[in-house]
This record gives sequence, structure tokens and C-alpha cells, in this order.
Amino acid sequence: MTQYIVLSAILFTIGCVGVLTRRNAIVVFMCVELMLNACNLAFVAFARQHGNLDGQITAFFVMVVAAAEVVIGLAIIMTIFRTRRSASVDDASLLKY
Amino acid sequence: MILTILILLPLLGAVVTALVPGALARLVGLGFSAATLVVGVVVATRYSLGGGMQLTETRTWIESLGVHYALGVDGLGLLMVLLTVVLVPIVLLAGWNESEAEGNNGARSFFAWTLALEAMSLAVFTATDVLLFYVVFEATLIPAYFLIGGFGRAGRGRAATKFLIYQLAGGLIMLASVIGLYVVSADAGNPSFLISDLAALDIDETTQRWLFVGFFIAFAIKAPMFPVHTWLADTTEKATTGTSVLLVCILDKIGTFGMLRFCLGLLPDASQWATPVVVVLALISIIYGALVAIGQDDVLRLIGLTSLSHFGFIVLGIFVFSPTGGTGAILYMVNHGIATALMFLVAGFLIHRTGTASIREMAGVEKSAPVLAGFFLVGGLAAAGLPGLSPFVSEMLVIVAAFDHHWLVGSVAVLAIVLAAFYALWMYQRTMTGPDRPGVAPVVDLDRREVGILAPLLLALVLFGFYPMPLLDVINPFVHDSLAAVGIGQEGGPQ
Amino acid sequence: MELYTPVLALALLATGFAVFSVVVSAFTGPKRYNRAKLDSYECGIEPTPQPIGGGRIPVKYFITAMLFIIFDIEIIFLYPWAVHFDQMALFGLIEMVLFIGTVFVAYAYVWRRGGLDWD
Amino acid sequence: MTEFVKPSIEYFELWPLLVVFGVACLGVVVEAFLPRTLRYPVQVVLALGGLALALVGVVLVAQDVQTYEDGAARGILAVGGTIAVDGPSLFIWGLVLALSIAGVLLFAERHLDGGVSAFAGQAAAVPGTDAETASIAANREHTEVYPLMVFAVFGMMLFPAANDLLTMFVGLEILSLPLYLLSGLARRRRLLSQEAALKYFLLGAFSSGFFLYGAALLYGFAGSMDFAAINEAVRNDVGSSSLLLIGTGLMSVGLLFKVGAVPFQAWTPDVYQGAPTPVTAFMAAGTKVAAFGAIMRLYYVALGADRWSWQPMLWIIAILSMFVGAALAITQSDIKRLLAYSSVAHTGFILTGVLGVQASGQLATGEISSVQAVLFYLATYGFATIGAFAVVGLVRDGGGETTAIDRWAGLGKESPVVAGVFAFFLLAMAGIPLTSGFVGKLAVFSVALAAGAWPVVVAAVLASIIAAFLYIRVIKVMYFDEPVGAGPSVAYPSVLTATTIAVGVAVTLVLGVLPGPVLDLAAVAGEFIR
Amino acid sequence: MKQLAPLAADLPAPGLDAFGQDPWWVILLKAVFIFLILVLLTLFNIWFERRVVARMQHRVGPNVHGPFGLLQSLADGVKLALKEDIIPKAADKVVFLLAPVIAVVPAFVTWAVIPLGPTVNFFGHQTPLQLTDMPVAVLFMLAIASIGIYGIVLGGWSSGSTYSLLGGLRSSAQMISYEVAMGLALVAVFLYAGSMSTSEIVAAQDRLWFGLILLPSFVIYVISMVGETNRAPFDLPEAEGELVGGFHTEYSSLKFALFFLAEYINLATVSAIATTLFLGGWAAPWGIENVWEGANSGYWPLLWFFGKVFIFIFMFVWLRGSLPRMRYDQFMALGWKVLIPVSLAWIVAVATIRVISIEGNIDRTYLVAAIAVLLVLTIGLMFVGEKKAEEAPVEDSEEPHDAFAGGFPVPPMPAGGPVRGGAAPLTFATGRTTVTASAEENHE
Repeated sequence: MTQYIVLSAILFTIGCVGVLTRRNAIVVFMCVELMLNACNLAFVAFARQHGNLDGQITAFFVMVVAAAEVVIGLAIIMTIFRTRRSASVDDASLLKY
Repeated sequence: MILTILILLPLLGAVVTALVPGALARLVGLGFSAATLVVGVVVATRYSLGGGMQLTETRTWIESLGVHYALGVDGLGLLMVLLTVVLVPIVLLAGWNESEAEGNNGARSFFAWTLALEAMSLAVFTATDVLLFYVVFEATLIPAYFLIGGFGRAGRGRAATKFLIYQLAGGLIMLASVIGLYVVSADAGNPSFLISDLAALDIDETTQRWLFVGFFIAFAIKAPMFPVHTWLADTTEKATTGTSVLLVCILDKIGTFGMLRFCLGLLPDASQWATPVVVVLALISIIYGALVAIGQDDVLRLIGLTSLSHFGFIVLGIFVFSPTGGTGAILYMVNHGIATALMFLVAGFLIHRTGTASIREMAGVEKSAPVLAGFFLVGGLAAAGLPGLSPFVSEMLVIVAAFDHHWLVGSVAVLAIVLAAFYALWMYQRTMTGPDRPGVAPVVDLDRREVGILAPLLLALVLFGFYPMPLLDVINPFVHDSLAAVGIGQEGGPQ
Repeated sequence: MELYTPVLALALLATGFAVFSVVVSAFTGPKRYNRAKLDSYECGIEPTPQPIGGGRIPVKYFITAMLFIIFDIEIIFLYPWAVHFDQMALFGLIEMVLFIGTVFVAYAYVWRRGGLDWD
Repeated sequence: MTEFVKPSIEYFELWPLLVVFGVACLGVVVEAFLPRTLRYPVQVVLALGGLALALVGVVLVAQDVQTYEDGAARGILAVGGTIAVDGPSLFIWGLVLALSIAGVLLFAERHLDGGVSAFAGQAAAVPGTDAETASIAANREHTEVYPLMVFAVFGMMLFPAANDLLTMFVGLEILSLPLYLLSGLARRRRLLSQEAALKYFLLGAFSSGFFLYGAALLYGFAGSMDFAAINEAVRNDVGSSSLLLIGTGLMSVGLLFKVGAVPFQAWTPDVYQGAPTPVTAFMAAGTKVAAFGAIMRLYYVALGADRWSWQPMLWIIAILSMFVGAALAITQSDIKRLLAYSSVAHTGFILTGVLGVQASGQLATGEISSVQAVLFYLATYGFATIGAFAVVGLVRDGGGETTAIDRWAGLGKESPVVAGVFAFFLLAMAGIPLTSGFVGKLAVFSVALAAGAWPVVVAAVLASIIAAFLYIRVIKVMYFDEPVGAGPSVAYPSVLTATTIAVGVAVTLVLGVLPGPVLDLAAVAGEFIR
Repeated sequence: MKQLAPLAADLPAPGLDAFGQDPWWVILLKAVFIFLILVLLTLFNIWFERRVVARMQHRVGPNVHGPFGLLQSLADGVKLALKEDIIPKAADKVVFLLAPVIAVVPAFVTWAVIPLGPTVNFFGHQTPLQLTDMPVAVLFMLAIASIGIYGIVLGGWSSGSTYSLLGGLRSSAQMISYEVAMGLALVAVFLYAGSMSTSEIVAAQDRLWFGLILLPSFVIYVISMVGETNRAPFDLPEAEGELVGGFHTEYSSLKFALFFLAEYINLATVSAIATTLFLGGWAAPWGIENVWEGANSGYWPLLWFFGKVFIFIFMFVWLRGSLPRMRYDQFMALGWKVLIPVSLAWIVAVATIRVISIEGNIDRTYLVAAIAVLLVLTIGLMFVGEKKAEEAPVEDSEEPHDAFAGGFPVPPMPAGGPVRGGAAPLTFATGRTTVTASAEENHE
């Protein structure tokens, strides 16, 4: 059981690092999704460990939320991308003071 | 009830004044301040010399915080109230033309803010609930801020901000102590802010000291004492003299008032524990204030600094814990109020004429304007503590008490008198005497209005100089009570 | 788990086959170099240069993808509901009607806003 | 296969939630089927009516709720224990609804910018293209903002009422996602606002990832999603404490991000500045209220038994927030950024109240409890903030709002009323007596001190001094500085914004002078259902 | 397995517990068999299709290699193997090579859970004619099938050619669009079967085929499965007129063959799924088991099963031979605006009926409520139906403005697909030429 947790932790960390290091908004965004899925893995693993279904149900809902996030995220990224023709986080610099 | 009226009247006045058209505003404002004066006098007549809190009224304000709307006056409070109600009309009259500069709108807001300030100050002097006191204590700052920032000389904006920051800082530190008191009372099982309840608590040593520090810092900033006085000179320099009178003669009294009311009243042990430090600070303020004053070139700055020295005397008087000292201190608060007001106003008129506050640029005023010069001289001598003028009495009392406390303290205090005489006379000499300088138009003498404004102050100085009895009658019971609280029970003050 | 091992077997078999054919075709076929042959085919005209990482993808496809996600999620919820429908008969029906109704609101909105019209 | 048990759904207690959700869906339908001209009025009426209806519902429920089993708290656990409709929930619901009604008024404001709302005519159109100009010419606007906002309100109500990790997460997302979109819809300075949306979204999703993983670990620790069960597990100390500790930490990251506490405040200034001012107002007020409700529920209910492990963390974060917020605010030259940083500082103050929690046994009769203090502070802060931002929306020049502070010089002469109102809100934020802010500070400080967190209180006092300087500087600029160039002009608002501001002033003043009733209300709200 | 043997005797349909108990060699054999079946099936299908289409077009079709040209497909395969293997320089090498593999493997794997028959004696070992089964078998199939889409998208993207890219995007877009409808169509089946395991679904149909009681679902599924497999009339990704070869324009040699293989296996797969879910799987059509007991035991069911599958395959071919290709927007509209709402409404209807049948004494209010909601939905549909009044022009008018949103330049679509043969009847002078000609022409 623990190896699943370890795996999810590793995935989570990868996503986390990705968010912090990558510069392309879409990639950052995918890293976030990776984090969410790591959470799903952890949930399911724990659910199996504790022998109740809560974790798996949660995984369902997380999927929904992730989907919603994808939709909204893509929308936002597309608009800004069309405005300044680049999806790099660094280019979004007007707010740095 | 009467006290509530006393507070609400000027507040109402402020609102009305702010609303009526400019031409009327000054009259209305003056009218309200006069009415307040009347009410104040009524309060005084209602007051019986027995001491203790009188004319009290108590209502629950914020139940779940144990806050009450509680008013009452004791001797100290009464004197302060009287000082306030007397000075405000005078200030308004003095500012009659000065605020003209800003146009009617300026005059209107000047009067309105002044009345608001009066209301708040009265509330401060009559509040008997710590939180209520704190609230109005802070609330005085807003009108003061706009008075300083709105009227006076260039750079007043900075001065106003500096003033407000200092005061707010002190206030917030004090807030911590206020809350501390509340928590202590809550732990004692009855969360309340009433002074009467709080006085009943016995607070353990360390807590008491912490709370004391909080309160004392705030009051030290208010009544400027040595390390935290720097806002004073700037403010008095930039603001109009009327404002300065309000600040130095009324608002700053809140500091010493608070020391008596809270430091001694609620935290006696801690007060004694802190005495050495406080006394030293007081002495430093006395000497430092006097010395710096001597060198000043700006009249208003100079006067401001002298009152730093005077507040040193007051604090000294309070913290030597002797009936004499206490009495002297309180008496000093009144006298200083009158004397400094006189000084500021005269200086104001002078500056109004010469157009400059720089001592270097005026000379030989006494020839062209003898009356003005006369008032100026009296004011100066009063500040210097000339026998026969009221400050002399209080100063003597304090110094005597100081000697009782420790000969060193006393002698330092005496030294201050010499310095005071020096700066007062030298200033007079530099400004009034000597050949009037070429190119400077001779100064017009005071007109009837101005004399009318100054006269009552002069009378008060002389009267109380020879016959301070009525004041002492009011003061002594209070001093006795508060010293009893501290644990020094010996009887009576000087008769 | 052992329910899935056969799948693994089949998958390995298929992968082996696919990889094999990809590899083998490299050897079986002739090698006659010709630059034109390596250009991407555009009916003979000079091929339009492609930006790195593939051409730009029309927004329309993103929208389709988003819609697909939404409805796929809905389906995800429908399946277990359907399988266990008999147990929670009426309650299940009402809840699911509400659920479908909610999704339908969004669907109607997208439709009206021309999200479903392929220009 | 476990046997299916039909959960009971307490429709009456959930009435407010259901109404808000229904209204949101209805709004979408309106968007879909009504002709463009009708949408604006219908949407506004719908949103206002729905929120008002929900507010009524909250009042009714609040009058009706009985004490929960053990009697410590009042309320019920609805929908199989996933939603706790207890005193604090109801208080927060009411507060959020009131604030969001004000928000709708601001959203609907059309007078400030020449007959159009503050929202982009066509978010999809690239600025500067024909599409943009066409949409402006067509005088078009996104009426979707109203359903979006109502959805956000729904999230704000679900979030603090959630009684298990899953519901809390869902609430968090429902609250966040619409806000991400809304903040990207500014009519002017489009790029700025889009970048704000992007940053808000990326960071927000990031933090919610942390929240979720923390939830997973807590679930792994306790074997249940339910707060009460987690609390049991903590008390009986089953499972590995490291899971508990890490889980708590990660969840805190997610929550503290939402309230913009240091070190998770990075998004606050950017988003506050970039988002359309009405959205900023609504978001600043509503999110904070909801998120703090959730924070308290998580910490008090789920992790109450583990207080000693999270209180120190909160100490540090509170102190940091107050100082960093106040200090950075001083350096700002843009009023919206300034308010943003001040909101960070306020987060610190509220946290001071949150960490002032005591076991109810330790409280003297009539002494103020931490829940009470925090709820009250939230009320004061919410109204002051929404009012302040409403005023910010009024001060304009040719290019829309003028948010550069030095351009505000001379506002006191230009329009004494507006300047006075704004100064009043600033004083309230500075915590000057006779404003609501003072009583709020008093409350949170006293609970913190009572809980023995005196270092935090001292720090808080010092921080408030810094903050005070900050607000006074703005007042000085408005009143005593000479205007640069033409000076600011004040656009005269319609009744909508005017009402909002008036309400803000009234509440701030009343809560400052007579805070009694609201404090009592917060006291009646009482404890969470544990 | 022993205790299951008698059980298997009276009830041939195996329960879930019959699975996952085979020894390794059985598993291996089964896997190999499925693999072979699929490959052969594909070869056969290609031939079959070409013959039938040819017939429909008054041609002969491949008739040279082997009896009836049965070996034609094999020959083509060998030919492809000998073609040069070109990797365009614009291509992304790794992905370009990976894509065909990704496309093919899922196609095979899907068959792992298709029930080909009841429990039989498999080399002396009692085991169901099905590689494996699982509680979520159908979901598994859908999941795996959708992995295949990656193969197509990646193939199109990695080719580095506009045609391929757009072809890949199109096919993925249409696959996912129709996957929604397909998924919704299945819900009703699960609702009646109460399970997602293929074998149990088959067992649930022993009395009545779902294809009949759930006719709408069946129809929807059939339509969407055609779209899912990119077959005519929905073969837009390979619309020669617009996109040359679609996503596999740049592929040659065996890599191309793999895509081809994948397409035809998917063809068989969806047919098999349709058979399993709607036509009672391997069970013999009724009537037959009455006259002949053995029909549903032993290896006979294979016959029924593939019989049914071939019905579908023939249908595919028929469609291709007779219908013109749809326009892309019509196609999307059909998927999004017709199939999805209809299937949603249908699901609700089925559920309602089911509820009524479950608890006869249903209290009216609930029923009324449900029906009301149903009405609301349909009325909503009505509304939407007569749209475009003031909405569409306004919205559309914006699209062209922004540079990127406008989608790619779509050339005016030719009405119908490229005309095949269809000329005057041929005189079969020398079949060879025509054969090769048609052979060339049939590899688009």
C-alpha cells in the first residue's frame, strides 16, 4: 500500500516542481493537473487501505473539478494567448511593479 | 445627564457650524462654545467639594465586551473641563480673522473642527470607563489632525501627519494595555472596563508593570516628555496659534491627566516601581526643554519647547508622590494652560502683524505696540514663574515636593527656573526692545477685540497668583484620594 | 488483479507485433534518397513551413474538447448510477433528473451561443 | 456491495443554498434564451431577488434552528452530515449574501463609464481588433457575470458550511472558478485584467492542489472524510501523526492562499489591481469571509484536538502577514494594490483572532469567544472593503479609473463628500475608534491576549501603527497635497453604487458606535457543531 | 473450476467469478487466438469490403490472387512491406514512429473483454470463450478505445504536415464527439443489465435482446459507432478532396499498414460491442435454441457471434457504397445537436419507466415531478430548435474578426465524396488491368 502513497507523493512533487520551474502557461497548467491526479491516486490508495469507499468517491469529484479547471484554464489561457500571442508566464509582466 | 449635555452641545455645534453658510458659521460656532461655557459653569456649581466621582451617569454600551458609557467628574476632571470650556471661546475669538485667510469655508471648518475637538476633550476628561476614555482619546486626534493640516503655515501637512502618527502609535500601544486590563478583569471573572471595577482588582506585579508601560508611553507621547516630544515643536511651529493653544493647553493635559487617572489610579504599585525612571525623564525634559528653547529663533517653536519643560514639572510633581507635589502638579496644569495660552495668542497677534515668526527679524516692537509688548512680557514672566503670577505657586509646590523626594532632584528643578527666566527675558529683549529695524513697518498695537481676548487670561494669572484657594479646594480631596490609592496616606496639602 | 493479467498478455502480443512491423519495414523496403520525397506532401506545391511543435490549432477544437470533457464527466456519473439504479429506484431517478437538468442548462447555453455550430 | 441508504435532505435548512444555486442556473437559462436587450435588467433583478430571497431564508432558518445534540452548538448536520447548518454557518451565509447583494449593485453600475458596465463587451475579442471596436460600438456587455457571480456566492456559502473534506474542496472550487473568470473581464486595461486572471488561476489551482493533497493525507490518517471523525481520530491518536501533520500543513497552504496570508499573498495585489473594480470589491470582501469561515471550521472542528500543532504556525503566519502586508502597502503607488496589501495585513489581524481559540470551559461568562470576535471582524472588514472599492470606482479621468495615488491629490477639494467617505473607510481599516474597524481589532486582540498569545498582540499593535501611517498618508494626499495637472474628477454614480457606498458607511459607523447587537448576534451564533 | 463445472453445465453463461482462474497457458493460447482471429478478420474484411463495394458499383473487385482474390489483402500487405519507409524531415521522429503502435495496440486489447462464447472445454480445461472479464468491462473497452485516438492525433501532429495535422485533429474531434453519444447510449443498457461486465450483460439478454427493448439506444449507438470509426459517410478525416489522406498522409509502408489495420480492427470491435450489448452477444437468435438445444453450448455460439458481427460489417460496407460523405458542420451538428439531447431524454424516459415497473405503487407527486422535468427538458429542446433568430448572426459575425479563432480555412466541400466507378458497366475483357486499377483506387 505504502508504495502507492510514495508514488503519488513523487507525482505530486513532480507536478509541484513543474509548476514552479516551467514557464509555459499550458505546461504549468498540466503540472497542476498532474498534482490533482497524484491526489486521486493517494485517495484511492487510502480508500483501499481503510476499506471504505470515501476515497474513491472523492476521486470522482476531483475528476469533475479537474475537468472544470481544465475548461476554465484553457479559456483564460486562450484569451491571453490571443491577446499577446504567447503563453509564457514571464511575458505576463504588466503586473510586476 | 448634565455631562452628556456638556459633551453633546459642542458636538452638535460642530455639525451645525459645518452646515450653516460661512458668514453665519463663526457666530453660530461662537454661540455654541459660549453655551458650552455656561454649561461648564453649571457643572462647576453642581460640583460639591467633597471629592470623589460626582454627577456620574452609567449606561451599558457594548455588553459582550463589558464596555459602559460612564461619565463623571472629580476635582481633576472638573478643573480640566473648566479650562477647556474657558479656552475654546477665546481661541475661536482669536481665530476670528486668522481663519479669514482661508475664506469663509476655511473659517467654517476651523470653527467646526474646534468645536468637535472641544467635545471630544470634554468627553476625555469626564469618561470613567477605560474603553470610552480610549475611544474619545483617539477621537480627539481626527479634529486635531485636520486643524493642524488645514490651517497655518506651509509644511503643515507633514507636521499634521507626524503629529497623528506619534499620537496613534501611542494610542495603539495603550490599546494593548487597555485590552490587557479587560483580559485581567475577565480572568477575575467579571469582564468590564469600568474604572471602578478595575480599581477593585488586584493585579499581580508583572502584569501591572506591563500595563503601566503601555499606558505611560501613550501619555508620555501625549504630554510630550523627553524622548518622544519631537512632534510638539514642529506642530506648534506650523499650526495656527489658536490650534497650538488647543493642542498644548488642552490636549496635552490629557497626558498628565491620564497619568493621574490611570497610572496612579489603577496601577499604583507599578507607578511607584517606575518612579525613578519617570522622575529622571521628567528632569531631562525640564532642563532639555528650557535649554533648547533658549536657542530658538522661531517664536512659536520656542513657546512649544518651553511647555515641554513645564510638562516636565507637572510629571515630576505627579511622580514624587507627595500631597504637595500632586497638588502642585494639578495646579500647574491649570496655570500652564492659562499662561501658555496667553503666550501663544500674543505671539499669534505679533506674527499676524510682522508676517514672520522669526525672532531675528523683529525688534523694537515695544515702542510702536506697548500694550502688545506688555502682554508678551507678562506671559513670559508667568512662564518663568515670577512670584505673584499663578505659575509661581504651582512651581514652588512642585520644587518643594521635589526636595522632599531627593535634594538632587530639587536642585535640578531649581536650576530650571533660572533657565526659564533667562529664555523668557532674552526672548522679550530680542523681540520687543532695541531699535526698530529699518524697512520693517512699525507694528500696529492690539485692537480692542484682541485686548478683550487676552484680558481674562491675564486676570486669571494674577488672581490665581495671589489667591489659588478655590483651585486648591477642588484639588486637595482628589490628591488625597489618589495618594491614598498609591498608599501614601498623610494628610492634606499646603493651605 | 488477476482479472487484468490476460489483458496484459494480449497487450504485449499486440505491442510486439506493432513494434516488429514498424522496425522491419525499415529493412525490407528499398532506400532511394530524394529530397522531394522527404518534404511533407502538399499536392506538389512548396510545403508551408510548420512552426516548431506543430501547427497552430484552431480554437474550435479546444471548444469541442471542453464540451467533450463536460459530457464525459456526466457519463462517468451516469454509469454507476445506471448499474445500481434498481436499488435507489425513485430517489435515484429524481436526483439524476436534477443532475441531467443542470448539465442540460449549460448545454442549452452553449448551443444558443453557437458553441455547437461548426463554422 | 454495500446496501444503499437514502440520505435525508433537509430542504428547509438548505433553502438558502438551493435558492442561490437555482438562481444561478436560471441566470444561465436567461442568458441562453432571452434577447440581448432584455438580459441586463432580467439578470440584475433575478440576481438581486434571488440573493434577497436567500437572505430571508437564512433569517428564517436562523430563527428556527434548535440546539444540536450535546447542546454546545445550535444547528443541524444536513445531507448525511456533509453540510453543517450551524450558527457560524448561518452568520457567514447572511454576511456573504449581504455583501454579494452590494456586489451585484456594483456589477450593475452603468453610469460611471458612459452607459456601459465595467465588464468587457466581448471577452473573446482581442483588444484593438475590429471585433473589439464592434462589440464596443454595439454597446455589448457580458451579462454572464451575474450567473457567474451567483455561482461564486453559492461556493462562498458551501465552503464554510462544509462538514467534510470533500464538500469543502468542492466548495472551494465552486467559489474560485467563477472568480478566475470574472477577474479577466475588465472593459478597460484588458491585458492587465487577463494577466490577473491568468495568475490568479494558475496560483489558485496550484494551491487547491495542495489543499487536496492535504485532504488526502488527512483522510489517510483518519480513514474518514468527516470532520467529527477526523477529530475523534486526532483525539485517540490513531494512525501516523506525520500524516496528520503534513496533511494539516498542506491544507493550511490551500486555505491561507485563499485569504492571502503571507507567504501565500503573491497573487493578491496583482489580482486586486487587474480585476474589474466591482469584482475586486466583491472578491475581496466575500472570499475572505467565506475562507475564514472554512479555516475556523477546519481548525476548530476537525483539528480542534490538535490545537498545539497548528497554533504556533498560525502565530508566525499572522505576524508575518501583518508586517509584510503593512510594510509593502506603504511602498505602493497604486490605490488598488495598496488596498490589496492592506487586506493582507487584515488577514493577519483576523488570524490573530483565529488563533485566540480557547476551550469553552476557559472562557469567563460574558467574555468574548474567538469565533464571535472573528465573525464580527469579518463583518466590519467586509463592508469597509466593499465600500472602499466602490469609492475607488468613482475616481476617474480620461482613461477610466485613476488608481495612481498621487493622482488623487486634491480630491478633498474636488469632491469633499467622496474624499470624506473614502477617508472614513481608511480610518475604519486603520482601526480608529468610532469606526467598526476599532471594535473589530479590539475583539480579536482581546481574544488573542486572553488565549495568552501576547507576542502576537504586541506584533499586531506595532503592525497597526505601520498600517496607520499608510492610511494617513493617503488621507494626507487627498486633503493636503496640491493636485497634479487637472486633478482627479469624480464620476457621479447611479443609485446603485450610491446605495452600496451609503450602506458601507452606515454599517461601518453603526458597528463602530453601537457594535452591541452584531456582537450579540455573533455570540448567539455560538460554536461550531463538533 | 471444478465446483463451477456443473454450474456451467446447466447455465452456459459464465458469471464474473468464472474469470481470472485460468492457468497461464490457457491465457496465452486465448490471447494468441484472439490475435490471429483479428488479423485474419481484417484481411478478410478488406477483401470483403472491396468485393461488395465493387458489386455495388457493377465491378468485380479483387479476384485474382487466390480463390475469389481472397489473398488480395495479404498481397497488398506484402507489397506495403516492400515499399520504402519514408520519414519526412519535418516529422518528429520518435512520435512519428510511436503513433502507429499506439493506434494498433488498443485496437487489439479491446477484444480482451468481448465474450465470444459460453464456458467450453478448452483443451480439456473448462473456461469461458473470453479472454477475461471485469466488473467494468465496457468502461474498460471505451477507455482503451479512446487511447487509440492518441495514435491518430499524434500521427497527424508528428508528420509535420498541415494536411496530416488537420486530418488528425478532425478525426479526434469527431471521435470524441461521437464518443459522448455512444457513452450515453450505453447507459440504458447498464440500467437494464444492472452490470457493466460484458458476460453478465450477455446473460441479461437471454430473454430479450436489448436491441429491441432499447431501440433508440441501439440506433444511436449504431450511428455513433460509424462516426467513431471514421467510416463513410463520416470518413471526413480522410476526405481526399480536402485533406488528401488525412492523418496518415505522410505514412508509408508498414506504418501505414498498421493504421489501416487499426481502422479495420476498430470496425470489427465496434460491431462486436454492438453485438454484445444489443444483439445478445453469442446467444443464438430465438427460435433456434428451441428447435436445437445445443445451439448455445460448445463452440457453436462463435457462429452466431460472428454472424451478427458480419451483419454489422456488411452494413458498414453498404453505407460506404451508397452514401455520400457528409459535410463537416452537418456531421458535428448531428452528433452534438441531435444524438446527445435525444439520448439524454431517452435515458430519463427509460429510468422513469424502470422506476414505475420496479415499484408499482408509486406515489403520484414524484412521478409528476419527474415527468414535469422531462417536459421542461423537451420544451427546452423545442426552444433551442427554433433558434438562430437573432443569436446566430450576431455571434457568427464576430468570429471572422479575430485572427485565430476563425478556425482553419475550409475550402468549399465537394457535394458528396469522390465518385467511385459508377460509370457504364464494364466489359470484363482482361480483368487484370481493372483489378489493379481498382486496387490502387481503393487504397486512398
